[in-house]
Amino acid sequence: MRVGVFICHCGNNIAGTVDVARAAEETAKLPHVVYSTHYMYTCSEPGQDEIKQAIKRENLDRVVVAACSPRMHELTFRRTVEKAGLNRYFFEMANIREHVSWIGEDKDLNTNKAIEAVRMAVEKVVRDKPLYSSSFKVNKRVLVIGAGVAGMQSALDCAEGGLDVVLVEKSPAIGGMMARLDKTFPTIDCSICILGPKMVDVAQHEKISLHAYSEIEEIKGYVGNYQVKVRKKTPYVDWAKCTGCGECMEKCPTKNAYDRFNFGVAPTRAINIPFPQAIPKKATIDAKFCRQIQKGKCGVCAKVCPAKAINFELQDQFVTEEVGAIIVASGYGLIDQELLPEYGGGRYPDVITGIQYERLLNASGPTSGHILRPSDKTEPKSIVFVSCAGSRDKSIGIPYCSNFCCMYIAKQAILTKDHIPDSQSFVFYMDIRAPGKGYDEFTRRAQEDYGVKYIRGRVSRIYPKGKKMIVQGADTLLGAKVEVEADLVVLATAATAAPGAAALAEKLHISYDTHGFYVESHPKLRPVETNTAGVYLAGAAQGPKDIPSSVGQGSAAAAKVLALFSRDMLESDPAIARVNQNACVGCLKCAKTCPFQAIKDEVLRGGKVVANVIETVCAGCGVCTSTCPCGAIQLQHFTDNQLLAEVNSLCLS
Amino acid sequence: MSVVEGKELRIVGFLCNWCSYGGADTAGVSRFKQPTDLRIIRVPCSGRVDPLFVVKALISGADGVLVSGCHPRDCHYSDGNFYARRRLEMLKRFLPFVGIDARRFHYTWVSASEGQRWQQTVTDFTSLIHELGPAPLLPQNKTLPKEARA
Amino acid sequence: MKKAGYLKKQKEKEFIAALGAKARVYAPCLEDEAVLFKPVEPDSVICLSRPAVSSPKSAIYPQSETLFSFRFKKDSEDPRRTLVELDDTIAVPDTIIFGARPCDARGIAVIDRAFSKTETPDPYYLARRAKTTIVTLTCPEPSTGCFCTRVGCGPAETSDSDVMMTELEDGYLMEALTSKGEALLESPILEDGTAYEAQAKEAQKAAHERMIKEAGEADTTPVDPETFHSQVFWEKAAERCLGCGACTYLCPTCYCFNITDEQVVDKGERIRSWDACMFHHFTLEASGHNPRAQKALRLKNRIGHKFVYYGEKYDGIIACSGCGRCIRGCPVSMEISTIAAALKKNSGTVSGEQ
Amino acid sequence: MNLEKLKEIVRTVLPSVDVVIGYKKGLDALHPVPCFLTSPDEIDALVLNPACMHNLAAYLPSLKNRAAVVVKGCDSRTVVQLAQEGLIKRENVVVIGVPCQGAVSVRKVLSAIDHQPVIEASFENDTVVIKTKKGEARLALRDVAPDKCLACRYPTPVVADHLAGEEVEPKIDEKTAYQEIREFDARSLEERRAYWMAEFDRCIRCYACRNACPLCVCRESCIAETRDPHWMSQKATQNEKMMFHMIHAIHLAGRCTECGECERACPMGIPVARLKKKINMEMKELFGYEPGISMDDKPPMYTFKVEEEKIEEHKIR
Repeated sequence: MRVGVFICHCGNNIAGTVDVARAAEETAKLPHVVYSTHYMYTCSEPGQDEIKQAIKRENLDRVVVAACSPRMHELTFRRTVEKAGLNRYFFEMANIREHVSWIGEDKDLNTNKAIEAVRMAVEKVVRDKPLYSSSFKVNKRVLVIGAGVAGMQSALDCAEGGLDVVLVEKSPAIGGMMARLDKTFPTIDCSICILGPKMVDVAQHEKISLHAYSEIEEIKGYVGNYQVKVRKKTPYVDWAKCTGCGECMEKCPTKNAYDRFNFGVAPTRAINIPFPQAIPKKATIDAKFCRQIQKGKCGVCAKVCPAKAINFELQDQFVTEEVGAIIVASGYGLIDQELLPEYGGGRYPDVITGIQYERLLNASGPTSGHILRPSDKTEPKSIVFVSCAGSRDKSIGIPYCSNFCCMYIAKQAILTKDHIPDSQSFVFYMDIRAPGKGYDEFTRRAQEDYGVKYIRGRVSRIYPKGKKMIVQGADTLLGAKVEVEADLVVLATAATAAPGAAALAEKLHISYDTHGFYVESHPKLRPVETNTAGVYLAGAAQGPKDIPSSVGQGSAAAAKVLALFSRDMLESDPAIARVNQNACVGCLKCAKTCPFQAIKDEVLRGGKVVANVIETVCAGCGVCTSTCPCGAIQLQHFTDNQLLAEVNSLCLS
Repeated sequence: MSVVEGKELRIVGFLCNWCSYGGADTAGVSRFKQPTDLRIIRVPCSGRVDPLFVVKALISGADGVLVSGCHPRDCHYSDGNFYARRRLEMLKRFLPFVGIDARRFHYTWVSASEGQRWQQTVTDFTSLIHELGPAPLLPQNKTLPKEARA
Repeated sequence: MKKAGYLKKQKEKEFIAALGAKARVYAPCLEDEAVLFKPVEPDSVICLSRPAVSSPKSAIYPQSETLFSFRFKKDSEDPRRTLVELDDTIAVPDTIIFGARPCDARGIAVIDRAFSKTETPDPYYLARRAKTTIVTLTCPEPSTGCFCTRVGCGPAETSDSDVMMTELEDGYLMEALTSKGEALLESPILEDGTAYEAQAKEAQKAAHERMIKEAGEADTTPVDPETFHSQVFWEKAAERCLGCGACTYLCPTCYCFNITDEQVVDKGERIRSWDACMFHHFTLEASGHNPRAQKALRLKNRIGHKFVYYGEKYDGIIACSGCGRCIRGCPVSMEISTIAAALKKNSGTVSGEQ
Repeated sequence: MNLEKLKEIVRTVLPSVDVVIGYKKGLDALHPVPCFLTSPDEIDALVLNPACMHNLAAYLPSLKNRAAVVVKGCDSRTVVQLAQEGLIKRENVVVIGVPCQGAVSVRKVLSAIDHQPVIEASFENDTVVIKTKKGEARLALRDVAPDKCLACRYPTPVVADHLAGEEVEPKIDEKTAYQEIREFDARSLEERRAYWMAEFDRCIRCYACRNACPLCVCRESCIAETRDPHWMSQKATQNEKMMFHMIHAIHLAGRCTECGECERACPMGIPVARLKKKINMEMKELFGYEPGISMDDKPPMYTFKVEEEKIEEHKIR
């Protein structure tokens, strides 16, 4: 075999702590290696050209690049060797940057380690087999999970691109968080005024079929061919008949139902339409509060409904949608005030959250846009905004920044002044994070034009005193304790992963971080892809983000899907399990343990039963290979012999 | 060329591509300094790690073996690490029966974002292995003619 | 050239230690309950009272041996050129097999032919063989499964050994049979044995008679070709066979081997190791085809080799010394003696088996 | 064990199957051997006594036909395990169970009679009577029973279509069953290592243990011999011998039914069954699982729980 070894300096990143020249010299002595060199930036265009030329000049048939992590550039170099005429799997990477040069301090030890890493890679590469993708047909429909602004953007862009879109929303109405906002920063545009038309577009687009009040039950299949089972939750109302007139809501005797849309700012009815602009504008019964469903006595709504749409017997229904790609835009959640006992933990009615305040500001909200304290319905004059209520707080397990709070606090403070001109707002902040276009100017406007008092420091305690709330904190700029008497306190509670995010991730086979946010394929270069082919991310499900970012990601994910679907056939990853039928004894332990049900039994001529891998379903995890006692099923590119050669090169040579 | 005599011991790591290998990358990107003994073999999933690889490494002279995968529930392949957990636990309990110090084999879970946890794991495991010293070698060819080429 | 010495039982250890000073001594040693031929070490417990589980063939023909080792090196001027360094020196120590049984010695004689009477004599084996002296003990009692007299060997057979030792009341008569044997008996620890010769002769005769009584006279009837080639015969005979290699690895006459190369990075060895015709892999071809895919065919080969094929090559000699090890060591008590006997009849079955 | 009852059962079962696997006399009374009956004439050759050690269920996976098999308690677990793993079809097997008071280890008998050749052997209730040149020895069954019988908790077959004899109550509880293993575990690491090194040293890699094992179903594909995958070399070194036994033990994790055939088959007397028993003990502790007891179980290495009650995360120190 003729192996070429290319050792990258990565500028000084590697060459600073690894003697790359010596590594090249030593690795040239390895069997099979006929050429070993080092290069300043192997991933650069001239660097890749050097590989291509060496393949031709030295007649190389295998290539090892010792550089950064294969998670970074494996694909890059696979393409390089492929362009030079080699099979793309005749390539291995030795990670001598993240795993060597950046973590070890002793240059000799690092150099020795780098040489061993190359030796292992050479042992593996000489055992690489050429692998070829096979192609399969793509179902050009896309599923979008979540109809907030990100999901709607994805759905509309895909639909405009000519794709059939299935849009699933777990709430009775689409619009997500943005539909609940009053105005948007930094333009003070009316949120529903700009979102409403989009919602209508979604509802009316012939390419989009909407499943509102629905959840994902089960996902099977693989990129290009997913089968998605959708649970359509029962609203106890036949939506085909419901006209959205609101008669039922008016007459419903249960007046203390929790209003999910308004985050409990005021109660609602057991049967309700979440908000006037709701799409679909249909009534839903909250079974937990419905007297008929709980106690079997009432049925007022059924009597008053002019369309005879109420049906207490309605059950959840299931539909299966076949799609080729999935965009996950399932949004975010907010922490419960209970996590903030020093701020009252939700016990004080006049300590509310940012999103609740948003509803108080909103003209179609429970107070018709009048800012009234929840406790006594009076107009507050002194309002305190507390940023980082939970965010950047390791003690409650939320070390991250919630991204949009600084901006919405500034917006809310400005709006407060507009609503109540003789009011005074205070903002307690840790840092003002306003890096977007026009953002910093906006926060300055709040301070300079609207007289909002910004106090840098954390609030340590909030407690009631008479009708007032006392907000105690420190002004770290003055180095003094501060106490503010407030009529109303607004907490910018931390954004979290949406409830049920982890369960959905497990159905999708995508990964999520310790906070439940979905993990993108690469934080810089593949921000909307996941590690599962055909599943893309949009919006705050990936991490807290504001509207423009969410919309941008929605469009980006749609572009990814459109690009994916621009081909009729997809290529499968050939690094999957393969069965040696001669060695297989047909015990099918592999089939029993395959996480993807990708292995089935097959009866050969003569009656011998063997395992058979369904190529397109196999994801390449290799559980089967470590299960098979006789090594008859081997994960290509990570075969027993390859891993054993690596072990041997470390332990026996 | 092998371990640097007197400075390093032979520690073999099997890391799943998606979490722990990424975690080791993250540690690298963050420049979290670590001892240099560990050599990493990349596998797609901890479920790919046949316990026999660990045995093979230990029998062949590894002083320590570390297996790391995604945290339970976070497996890229959804179930791979659940199988790994059972099989590696079985192995960990079995090794001392044949006289192999179970401390020389450690399995754990490190996610792609846990650079610090990875650094801690490598540092602690390496220092433990140094404390235990080189693994006792198996006697070679005891019954065989004191062979051919003396 | 006959010379005889007498080894007092209380001097046995001393004598073996003295031998050990000159050469590597292989003797039946007690390990747990098993008696195994092993190189004698100071703390070894030598057990001559019953036949060893394993045969002493490993002293000359080890279970695995390195034929040569190799190392790939690069031309320091041009890394494109690979050089191979080869180490194929054969260094062999003087070896004494002490306490073999006549059937063991016969076994080595069988192997000798395979490695020497051929167009390509085997240097590795022959180097060891030339430096080996065999001290054989007259078998006092037949053991379970023994049938040496039936295959032309016997408990006092001397033809394949260098020294014959016969147990008497308080010692062993040691008779040199070859010049190697004579050299071995040059020892101040031994007394003159002449006085014990008659007594030993007696003991040898008695042992022979006991064996004949137990196992029967030499059976020179040829194998019946029709029976030998009957598929039904072998299927029935192999019915309970598990297909392991216990029989062949314990056998003193089996000499089949496998050659494999083992290489890690730049270093490697060519290894010769015992192989067993009872294994499926033994005849597995690179194409995946196996001409002896069923255990019946493999059993036919094993027995055929001992009772037919070997003789066809070497003057009708039977390549079985009747030691009974394969019978005693078999997990399902397969009896080669019974199968061999049945082969000689034209009955087409192994019903001769008890 | 009731030979007459067994013969009667075999007589009724034989017409409905292609073969009946039982025992017949072998080279001496201590060595009965497996036999494959196809005609009623052969029934009288059947024997049944404590020397009938072989686990006849080992032959089942390689049989294509419908077979009846004689099984003791331990062997019956093999039938269950094989069926559970889909390696045999339960409906193709007629199980003739023989409740068992304990078998006889030839190795222990020979040791007790100083390795004299056996002239005659017979069995009376709980005694083995051995005649040798030096006279008659009467050995209590308990003293010459193989280790597996001393720890047996299933003397009556767990599955049987016919039962040749009265059910036998187990004499051992779960705790004492693994006493031997616990005692060994209590030895120092160095002692354990030295013990196994000495034991493995004797291994000649004849694979009798593997081939006698009813659950070693890889047969020709065993990775101890293949080059692809190439787990082992053919060198007769400690490394390779140990590797082989580790492969055997680990491949049986959660599957070994403790029939002891591996150990009995070993011509060198290496106590290889202990390795598997140790793993079984751990399987029981970790997963509450015992192989070969219920047809519906799933061997623990081929399944998982999201929350494992008994597996805790290990600390490095």
